[in-house]
Amino acid sequence: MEGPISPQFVADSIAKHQSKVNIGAHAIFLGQIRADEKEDGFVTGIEYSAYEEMAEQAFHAIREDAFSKFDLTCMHIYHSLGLVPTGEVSLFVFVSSAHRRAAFEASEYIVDEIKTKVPIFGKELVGPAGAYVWKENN
Amino acid sequence: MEGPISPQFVADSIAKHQSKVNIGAHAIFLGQIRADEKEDGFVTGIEYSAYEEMAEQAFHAIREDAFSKFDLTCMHIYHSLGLVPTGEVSLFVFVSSAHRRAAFEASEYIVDEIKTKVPIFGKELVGPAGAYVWKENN
Amino acid sequence: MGINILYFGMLAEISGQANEIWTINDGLSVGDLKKLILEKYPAMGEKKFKVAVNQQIADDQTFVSTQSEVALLPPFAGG
Amino acid sequence: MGINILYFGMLAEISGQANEIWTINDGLSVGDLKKLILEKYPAMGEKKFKVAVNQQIADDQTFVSTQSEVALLPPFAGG
Repeated sequence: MEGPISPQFVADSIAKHQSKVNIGAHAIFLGQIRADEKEDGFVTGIEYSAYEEMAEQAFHAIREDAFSKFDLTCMHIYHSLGLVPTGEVSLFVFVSSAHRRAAFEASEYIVDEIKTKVPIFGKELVGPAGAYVWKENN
Repeated sequence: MEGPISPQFVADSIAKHQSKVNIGAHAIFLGQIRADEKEDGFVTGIEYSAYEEMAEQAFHAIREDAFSKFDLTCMHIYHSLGLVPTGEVSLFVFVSSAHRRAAFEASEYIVDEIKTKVPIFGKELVGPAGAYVWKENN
Repeated sequence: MGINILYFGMLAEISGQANEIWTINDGLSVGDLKKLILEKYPAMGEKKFKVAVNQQIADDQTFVSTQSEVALLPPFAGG
Repeated sequence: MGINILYFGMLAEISGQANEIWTINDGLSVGDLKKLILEKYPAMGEKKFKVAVNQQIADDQTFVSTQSEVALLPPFAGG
């Protein structure tokens, strides 16, 4: 999705699951942009871009894989493209299950997979003068 | 808190953390009431009660313990008292950290601790005729 | 001398009340107290419960005094 | 014969463009192609990157054809 993921969007997603009465546990992960200090100042935001077709395929594969590995009722993954300012949310992973263990395990697994397998690129904007560094997951 | 925890309450909690620019990861757990099938019908809700002073102490101890075990920026725990209908949320655990690993580990740990150490009692209301069973964590 | 005993959940249903003042002798242990309680409320014998003394889970060897707050806690159900 | 090469992130900065049609011979491997690319853009030699062929990460032995979509991917930064 374009730009930051709002708290309201998260609330609406939660509300949509209240009719699914076989769900006992939701695990939500939110990735928020930190104001890390770099050589030229503090990070003010990240400009995300992606190899979009391949990213869609990668998200789809992660989804299939997670449903086969864990006993989940629902799974939703949203990642921002474009500019996400410091303090705002760029990743929203929402998994739901009858019992908590599957939700916890799937949440951590999916976030790890996204970080390593989805071709999303990030330019960390640094300080007021237009400096930037390319972000790199490790 | 009295009654269900609303999606809006979760959204407001997330929004309050957007000024904390050292946070990189939020892990949120929501416990939702399932319509489990019992002998007399389906669960329609849970009526929670607590030994309130002891529960407060237990939450406080879990909080201190989790802050000492995990590298967390923030932690908030909310549990409903009174009636929570099926499909609504009775537990909201919200932990935030610079990096995701601490947030994931703390979230699971805290939920496990709440289930075993906090004197909260739950009457599962079953079917339309006023039947109920006492819930028991395992 | 009186000691305040709190009942929760299904145990409050059995006793028919949320708390009750018991007259006890000094030097009573939690184990002794449980015996007295089960004599008065035999139905509690079929239930699992823990005893908290002053809001701490106590074992049978813990002594209670008239200053103690004693609570009978059925299985927890939070979450 | 033309093959479409996509550049992303810092690699697009170095090439100055998001994609480029290259004329290649048949039977070229990803390893061969990387050598050609680094000859044209020596600055890419200092960067870590992976090559995707038809949206799958490919190793140096993978062959590319003129139907292939080839992408040069710098380190991922999602999350």
